[in-house]
Amino acid sequence: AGVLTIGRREDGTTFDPIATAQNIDFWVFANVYDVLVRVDKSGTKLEPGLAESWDVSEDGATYTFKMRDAKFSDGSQITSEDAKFSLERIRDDEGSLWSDSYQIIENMETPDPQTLVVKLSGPSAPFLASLAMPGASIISKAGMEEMGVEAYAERPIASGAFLVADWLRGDRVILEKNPSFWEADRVRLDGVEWISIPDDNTRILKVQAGEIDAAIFVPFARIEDLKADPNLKVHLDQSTREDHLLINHASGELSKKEVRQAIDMAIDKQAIVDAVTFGIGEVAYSYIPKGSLYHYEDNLQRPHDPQKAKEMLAEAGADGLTLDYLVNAGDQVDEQIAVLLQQQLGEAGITVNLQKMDPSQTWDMLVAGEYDLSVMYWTKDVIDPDQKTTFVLGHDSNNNYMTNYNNPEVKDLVAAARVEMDEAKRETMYVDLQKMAKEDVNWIDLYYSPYRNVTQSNIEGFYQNPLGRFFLEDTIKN
Amino acid sequence: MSRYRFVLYRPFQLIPVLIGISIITFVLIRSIPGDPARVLLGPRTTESALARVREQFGLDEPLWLQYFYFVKNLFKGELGKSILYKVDVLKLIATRIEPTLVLVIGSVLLALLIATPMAAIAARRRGSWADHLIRIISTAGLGFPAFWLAIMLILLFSVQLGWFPVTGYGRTFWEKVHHMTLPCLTTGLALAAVLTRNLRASILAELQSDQATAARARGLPENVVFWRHVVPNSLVPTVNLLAVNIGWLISGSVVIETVFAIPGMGQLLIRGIFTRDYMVVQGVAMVFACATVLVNFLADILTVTIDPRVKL
Amino acid sequence: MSGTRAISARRIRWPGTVTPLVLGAAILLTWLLIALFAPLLAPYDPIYQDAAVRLQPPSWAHPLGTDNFGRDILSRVIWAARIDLQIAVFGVVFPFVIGTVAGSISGFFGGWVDTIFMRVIDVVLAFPFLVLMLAIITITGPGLGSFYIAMALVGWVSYARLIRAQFLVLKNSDFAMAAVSLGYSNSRVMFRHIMPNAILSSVVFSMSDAVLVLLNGAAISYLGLGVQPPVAEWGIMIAEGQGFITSAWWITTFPGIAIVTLAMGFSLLADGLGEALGVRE
Amino acid sequence: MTDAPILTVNNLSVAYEGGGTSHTIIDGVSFTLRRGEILGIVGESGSGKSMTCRALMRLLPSSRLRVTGGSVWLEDGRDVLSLSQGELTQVRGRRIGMIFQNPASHLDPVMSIGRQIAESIRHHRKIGRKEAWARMLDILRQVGIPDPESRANAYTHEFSGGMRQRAMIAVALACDPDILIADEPTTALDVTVQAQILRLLQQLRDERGLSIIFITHDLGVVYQLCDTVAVMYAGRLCEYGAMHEVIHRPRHHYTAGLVACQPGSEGGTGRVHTIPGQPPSPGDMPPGCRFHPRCGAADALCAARQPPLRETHEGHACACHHPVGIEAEAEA
Amino acid sequence: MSAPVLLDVRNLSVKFPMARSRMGLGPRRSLNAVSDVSMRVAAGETVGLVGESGSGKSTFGRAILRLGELTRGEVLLDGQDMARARGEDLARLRRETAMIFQDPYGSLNPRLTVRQAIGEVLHVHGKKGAAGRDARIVELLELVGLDATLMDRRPGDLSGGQCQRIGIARALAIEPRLIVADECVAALDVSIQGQIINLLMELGQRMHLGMIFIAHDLAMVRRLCDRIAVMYLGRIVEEGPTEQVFKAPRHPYTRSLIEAIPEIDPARMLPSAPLPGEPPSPVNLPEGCAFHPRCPLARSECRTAVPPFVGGAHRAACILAPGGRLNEVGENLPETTPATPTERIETC
Ligand SMILES: Nc1ncnc2c1ncn2[C@@H]1O[C@H](COP(=O)(O)OP(=O)(O)OP(=O)(O)O)[C@@H](O)[C@H]1O
Ligand SMILES: Nc1ncnc2c1ncn2[C@@H]1O[C@H](COP(=O)(O)OP(=O)(O)OP(=O)(O)O)[C@@H](O)[C@H]1O
Ligand SMILES: [Mg+2]
Ligand SMILES: [Mg+2]
Ligand code: NI
Repeated sequence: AGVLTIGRREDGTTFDPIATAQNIDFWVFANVYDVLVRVDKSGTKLEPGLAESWDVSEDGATYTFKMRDAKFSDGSQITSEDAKFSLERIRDDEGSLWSDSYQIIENMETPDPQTLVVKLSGPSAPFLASLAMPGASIISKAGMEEMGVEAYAERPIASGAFLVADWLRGDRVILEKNPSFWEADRVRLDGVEWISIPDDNTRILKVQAGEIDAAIFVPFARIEDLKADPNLKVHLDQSTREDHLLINHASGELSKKEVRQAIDMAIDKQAIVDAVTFGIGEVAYSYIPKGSLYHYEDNLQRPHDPQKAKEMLAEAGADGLTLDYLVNAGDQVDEQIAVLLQQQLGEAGITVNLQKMDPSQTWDMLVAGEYDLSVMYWTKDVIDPDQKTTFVLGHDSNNNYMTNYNNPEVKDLVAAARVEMDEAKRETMYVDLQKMAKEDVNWIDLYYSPYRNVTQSNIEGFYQNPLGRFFLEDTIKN
Repeated sequence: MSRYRFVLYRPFQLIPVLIGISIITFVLIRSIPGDPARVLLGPRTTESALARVREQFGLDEPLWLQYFYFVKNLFKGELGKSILYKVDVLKLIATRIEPTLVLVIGSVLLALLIATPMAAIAARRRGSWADHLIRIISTAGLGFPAFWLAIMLILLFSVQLGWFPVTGYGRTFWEKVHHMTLPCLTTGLALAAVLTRNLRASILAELQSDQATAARARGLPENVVFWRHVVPNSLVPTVNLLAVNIGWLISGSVVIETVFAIPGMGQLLIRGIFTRDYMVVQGVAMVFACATVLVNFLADILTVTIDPRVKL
Repeated sequence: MSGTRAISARRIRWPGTVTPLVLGAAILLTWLLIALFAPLLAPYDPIYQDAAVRLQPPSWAHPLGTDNFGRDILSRVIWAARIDLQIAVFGVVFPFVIGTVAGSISGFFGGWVDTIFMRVIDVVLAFPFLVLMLAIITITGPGLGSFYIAMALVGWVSYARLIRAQFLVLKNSDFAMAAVSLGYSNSRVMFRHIMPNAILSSVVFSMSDAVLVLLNGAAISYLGLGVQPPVAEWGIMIAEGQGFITSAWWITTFPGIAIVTLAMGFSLLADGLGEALGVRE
Repeated sequence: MTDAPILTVNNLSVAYEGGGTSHTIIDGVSFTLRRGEILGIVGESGSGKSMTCRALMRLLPSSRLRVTGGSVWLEDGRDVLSLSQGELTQVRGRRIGMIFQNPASHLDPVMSIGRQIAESIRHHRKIGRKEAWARMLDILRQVGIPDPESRANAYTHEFSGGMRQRAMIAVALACDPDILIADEPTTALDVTVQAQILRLLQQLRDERGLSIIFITHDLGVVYQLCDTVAVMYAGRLCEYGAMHEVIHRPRHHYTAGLVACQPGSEGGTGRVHTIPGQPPSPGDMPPGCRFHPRCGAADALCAARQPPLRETHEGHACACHHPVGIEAEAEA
Repeated sequence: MSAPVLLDVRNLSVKFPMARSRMGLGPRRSLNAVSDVSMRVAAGETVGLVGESGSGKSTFGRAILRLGELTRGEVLLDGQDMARARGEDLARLRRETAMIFQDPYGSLNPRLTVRQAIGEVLHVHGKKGAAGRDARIVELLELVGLDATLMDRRPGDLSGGQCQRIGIARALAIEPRLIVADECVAALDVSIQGQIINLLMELGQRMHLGMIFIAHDLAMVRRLCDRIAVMYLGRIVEEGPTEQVFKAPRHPYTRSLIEAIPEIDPARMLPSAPLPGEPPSPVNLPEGCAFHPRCPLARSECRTAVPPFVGGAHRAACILAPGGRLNEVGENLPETTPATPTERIETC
C-alpha cells in the first residue's frame, strides 16, 4: 500500500509510445503500458506479456501470437486489433521515430480478437525482442481514435500496471494502480509519482530529507555516503550501460590499427573506474556489456602500459600525436573522464586538446567526423545484441556509429548473425564479432556501470533490470 | 488623467520591439548548431528517420518560410508545436507560467521586505555600526552565485532545520507558499542586496535634500519628515531599478528553477535550448520579452503614480 | 536634525582612514598580485591529478584540501584568479567599448540614428540576458571566447544607455555649446569635450558590472557551458564541487569565498569611485 | 516696531570640520530682531548669510558643520541652540518660519501644496483635517494665490516661479510664526514678480507685525524693503545698523564699495565702480580684517588685527579700523 | 548708425516641437520661443536684450549663432545669410562670432586647464603655431585682466569671476567680430559684475566689436548698451536707444519693467501695485497682444490683433505707443497709477 514517490532528472515528454526515444519516457511507459513480449528481470530472456504464447513458422517469417484475456484501464478488452493497431502505428505513422526498425513487418492479420498473425518480409532473429521495446507498447485503438493523438498522449488509456491519473508538466507524473490490469493482484502500490528534480544534489538531498521515497541517477560521488545512511538503501542494479571512447578512424594517424591499439594501452581504465565511478563501475572489455546476451567474458584486455604505447606509436610513425577530444558540456562525468584521459594520454606522449561542446552540437560534429576522440555511452533498450552491433559494426548508418570504422569482414558477419536463427551458432558469431572489434579497436571500451538508485529503507522490491525497466509492480512500501 | 495617457498608446510603440524580438529569437535559436531531429531521435537513428522528423516539423523549409509560418501562427495566437513534447507551445507555457510568476513576484516582495527596513536603518543611522554591517552584508550579498547560495540555504533550512521542503512546487496554496519560500529567498536576497544599496543611497540623498530641510524648518518631527517626505521621494529610482532588474530576475529563475526543481518556464527554456526545441525556445523567449516589457510598463505607471512630475 | 547630529554625532569610523575606495582597491590589488605570482604562490600544479590524495579535507599538505581528482584546491584557487580576473576585465571591456561608441553616437546625433539604437536596445533589454547569453554561447561553442562574445553582445546596452543619457544632457551643456560656438568639429566636441565627462558614470558602473560578469560566468558554468576543463576557474570549481557539497564542503566553499571577495572588491571600488567622482549609479 | 527684541543672536559661530581640516565659516555674528522689524542681511555669495540663518534654525546642511559657539535667544528666554529635539520642532515653523531661495526644490514634489501646508498646521495646532484644510485655503488666499480651492491640490511643478514662491511663503506662514526668515526669496524671480513678492512681505509685516530676516545680495531690494541691515563679508558681520544710515552713510569700506557698485543708481555711462579683487575662500582667510586685501584704505593694522564691531553712531555699528567718513563728520 | 551693419536678423522665428498629444495622433503643437524678431547690430555697437525669464532671449541668441534650432528667417552676417549655411560658410560664422555664457563654470570643460582650453581654440583655428601659442595665451589673459600664473589651473580651482574672464578670453581668441553674451554676469557677485561689465565695455570699444548683451538686469544694460530691445513672450515689444527707452518707455511692459527695478533712490520706490500676474506659457499664447492679460492699459482691441511694431529709431509694438493706432500724435503713454513712489517716511 502507499504511493511511491521517485525523483528523476527530467520530466517525461509524452505518453505516445512511438513519439519518443528518451529513456526517461520509456521507463514510465513500462509502468503504464504492457507489451506483447516482455523482458525478464535478468534482462537476458523474453517472457510472455500480453501475448500469452506465440508460434514461429518454419521459415521464421510468420509469428502467431495468442493474446491473453486482459483489459485496458477503461475496462475495455485488449484485443489483437489493438496490438495490430499499435504495431502499425510504430511502423507507419508519420510521427513514429522507430518506423525503420519495424519495416520488417510485412503485414498483420487478426483472425479473431485473441489471435495476431504477423508476417515478416524475411526471417529475423531480433524481431521478437523488438516487440519488448517500450515503443511497441499496446495502446487502445478505440481510445486513440476517439480521443485523438494529442489527448491520448496526455492521459493515455493504460494497458500496464498503472494508469496516468494526472500529469503536472515539468513537475510530476502521477500514476495510480490500474485495477483493470491483468496482473493487478501483483501490484502492491496504490500509486507512483515520478517527480522531476533536475539538480543531482537537490534530488539526493530530497531523499535524505525523507521527502521522497526514491531517487534515480545517483551521482557516483554520493554512493558512499548514502550507503552509510541507515535510513536509506542504495540499489546498484546491473545495467547494459557501457562507456566507451569513440575514435574517428578517418582522421589521420588514427586510421592505423596500431595507433588505436596504442591508445587503448595508454589508457588506465581502472583509474577511471576509481576516480570517476568511485570504484562502482567495472573495467569494460567488450562492446556487449557484461550480463547481456552473448557477452564474451574472456575478451582481450590490453594492459595499461604507457611505455609500450609510446613505442608502438613511434613504430607506427605517430609520435607527437595531437588529438582533438570532444567533451559534452554539462556532463560532469564526461568532463571528468576527459580530464583524466588527457593526463593519461599525455603520459604516452599524446597531446589532447579538449573541446567542450553542447551535447546536441557534439552529435553533429561526431556525425560530420569533425573530431578525433570523444566519450559516449550506450544503454541497450532491446535484449538482442543485433541493434547495437548493427549500429556499431554493421555499417548500417552513421558510419559505424560515427567512428568511420570499416571492416567488410565484420560487416558481413553482422548481417549473417541477424538472420541466424540457431542460438548456438549465433552466439559464436557474436563472440567472434567481439574479438574482431577488440582487435581492430573500433572504439575503446572504458567501463560498465550499474544503475544507481537510492530508496528509503522501507521500500522493498525496488529493482531496475539491465534494460532499465523498473519493476514497480513488485515494489512494496512499508 | 492626462498623465496616464501613455497607457493607451504605449502598447502600440511595442510593436517594433516585438517584431525585433521575434526576429532575434528566431534567427538566434536557429543559428545554434545542432539538429532538433537528431536530438529527438537520439544517436541510434537512421537518415530516413531524421528526414521524416524534419519534414514533419517543417525544418526542411527555407528559413524565411519558417519565419513566415511562425509569424502567421503568432497572429493566430499560436506559438507552434513543440518538437520534443509534441503539443502546442502555448499550452506548455500555460502549465508552466504560474510557478515562474510566483517565483519572480515572491522574490520581489521578499526583497522589498528585506531591503526597505535595512536601507531605512542604514540611512537614518549613517555611520553607525548598523549602517556598516548592512553595507558590508549588502556588498557581499552582491557576490554570491545564486546556485551556491541556493544549496547553502537548502542545507541550512531544509536539511538542518527542516523548515522548508528541499525542492518542488506543491499543489495547494499553502503548499506552494511553503515550497517557494526558499527559492524566493535565494533570488530575493541577491535582489535585496542591490535594492538596499540603492535605496540607502537615495534615502541619504533625499534626507539631505532641500525639501527635507524645508520640512524640518516647518517643525515637522524627524519621523514625519522621514516617512512622509523622504521615503516616498526615494522610491522612484528604486522602482526603476527593480524594473531594470526584472530581466536579471527572469534569468535568475532559469538557474533557481533548476536547483529547486520548480516546474516553471525557466526549466522549460533551458531544456528547450539544450534539446534545440525551436518552438519552445521561441515561445518562451517571446513570453519573457513581453513580460519584461510589461514590467517596465507597470513600473512606468507606478512611477507616474508616485511622482506627479513625471510625464511619459 | 542635522544640527543635533552635528553636536552629538556618534560615528564609528572605518579603522584608520579606510574608505570603500581604498578597501576595494586593496582587495583587487591583492587578487591581482595573487594572479600575477600564481606560479610562485601555488604549492602544486593546478591541473595535476594525484589519485592518492583524492577528496582530502584541509590539512598542512593541502591547506584548502583536494578535489575528487586529488588536485590541490589552494593551487586551483590561486591559478583561477588569473582566469577570473581576466573574465572580469574582458567581460566588461568589450561591452564598455561597444556600448560607449554606440551610446555616444546615438546621443550626440539624435534623430533617426538615435531612434534605431533605442529600438535595438529595447529589444536586447527585453530578453533575459542569461538566456541570450546561453543562446550565443551555444552558437559559438562553450569557452572563454564565447563568453566574452556573449557578454559583449548582451552587455553593451547598459553602457549605451548610460552614455546616451549623459550625452543627451551634456551636449546641451554650456561647455559643449561653447565648443560648438568656437567652431570645433563634431568629433572634437564629441570625443574631447563630451566623452571624458560622460564616461565617468560608465566607469563607475563598469566596476559593479564586473561583479555581475563574475556571477554570470558562474551561472554559465553551473549550466555546463563554462570554461574548458581542466582549467581552474572559480565558477566551474563551484559547479564541479556541487556533487560533493555535503561530503567535501571545501571544494565549493573556497572558490565561493574567492568570488565573493573579488566581487566585494569591485563593489567597494565602485562605491568609492562613485563617491569620489560624484557619480551616483 | 516695538523695542522688545524678539530674537537675539549672540556671537554665533559655525565651523566646518572634515577631511582633517577645520575652519570657521561664521565668526561671531550678533544681531537682534524686534517685532515688526525687517532686517536685511547682504553680502557676497559665500559670505555666510544662509549659514547664519540655518544655524539659528539648527538646520545645518551637513554633519561636518557644527555650531561652535554663541546663542540664539527667543523672546521667552530660551536658547534655540540648547533646545531638545522635541522643543525644536515646536520652535521651527511655529515661532520661526523659513522661506528658501529655490522654492522648486524646497517644496515636496510629490505632495500637493495644500497637503504640505495643512500638514504643518495639523502638526502644530493639533486640529482636525477639515479645519486645517480651511485654514490652509485662507493662507493661500492671503499670499495672493487666486482660486485656492482648486490650486491647493496642485503640485509644485504645476506652479509658475512666482506662484511657487507664494506657496513657499504660505507654507512658512502656516502656523503663524512671529519671525520669518527669507533666504533670497526673490533672486530667482523676474523683477516684476519680485516686486509683487516684496509688496506681499511688506503687507504681511504691516498686517501681522511679522518680523522678517531678509537675505539678499541686492542693495536695491534692501533699500526698498528693510528697516535695518547687516552687511556680511567672509563670515563676519562688517556693518550693522538702520538701513538709511548704512546705505547713505556707509562706514565700512566694503559697504561703501557695494553701494557705489550699484550700477543703475544714476544711469550714467562710463565705467562702473568696482571693488577690486576676489572675496577670500573659507579655507584661506586673510589675517586681520578679512577685507583688507581689497580695501583702498588698508594699512598694517588692518593686516594684523581683526577690527571689532563697534558702534560708530547710534544704532550703527561697523567693524573697521578706519571707518569711512568718520573724520569728515567729526569736522562738520 | 553710421557704422556698417554687421549683423542683420530678419524675421527670425524659432519653434520647438512639443510632444504630440492624444495617443500621438493629435495635432503637433509647438512652442513659439521666438516669433518674427528682427534686429540689426553694427560693428562697435552693443545692443542690450532684456525681458523676463522664458521670453526667448537665449533662444534668439543661440539661433543667430546657429547653436540652436531656427525655424524661419534670415541671419545676415555682412549681408550673407547664415541661417542655412553649411560647411565653409558655417565655419566663417563660427570664426567671426563668439558666445559668452551665463554659468562661468558650466561653460568651461572641467577637465581642461586654462592653457588647454584657450590653446585648443588657437590650435583649431590655426591662429598661432605651437611656438607662439603660449605667448598668445598670456596676452589674452592679460587682456581680460588675469595673471599668467593661472594658466595651469582648472575651472574648479578658479573663482566665478575668473572663470568668466577665461570664458571671455577664449571667445576673444578666435578674434570675433560679433559677441553674444547671454546673461554673462547674472551668476556673479555684485562686486565682480562691475569688473566684467567694465571689461566688456572696454573690449567692445577697443576691438570695435558688435555685441548682443542679453540680461535680466536693466541697470547693467543701461550702463553698457547703446541700444536696447525688450522681449516679451518671444517678440520684441520695444527697441530704441538706451536712454530714450529708459526715459520714455513706449510700451507699458517696458515701463512696468523699469518701475520694478529696486533702486537705491528715494524718488524711485517700487510701485504699491506692481504689475500683476506672470507671463503666460509660450505654448498657448493669448490672442492679440501677448501682454494684454497683464496690461493695465489694455483695450478691447488688444485682445484681437497683434499690434504692429512701429516707430523710427525708437519703436514699440503697442497701439498706445507713439505711432501706434491709437496714438498717431506721439504722446507718451498715459499714467496708470498715481505717482506715489514712496509710502515710507524718510528717516534721514
Ligand atoms: N554643506 C557645506 N559644507 C561645507 N561648507 C559649506 C557647506 N555649505 C556652505 N558651505 C560654506 O559656507 C560658507 C557660507 O555659505 P552660505 O551658503 O551661508 O553663503 P551665502 O552667503 O548664503 O551665499 P549665497 O549668496 O551664495 O547664498 C561658504 O563659504 C560655503 O563654502
Ligand atoms: N530646447 C528647448 N526645447 C523646448 N523648449 C525650449 C527649449 N529651449 C527653450 N525652450 C523654451 O523656449 C522659451 C524661451 O526660452 P529662453 O531660454 O530663450 O528664454 P530666456 O529669455 O533666455 O529666459 P531666461 O531669462 O530664463 O534665460 C521658454 O519657454 C523655454 O521653456
Ligand atoms: Mg545663500
Ligand atoms: Mg536665458
Ligand atoms: Ni538633520
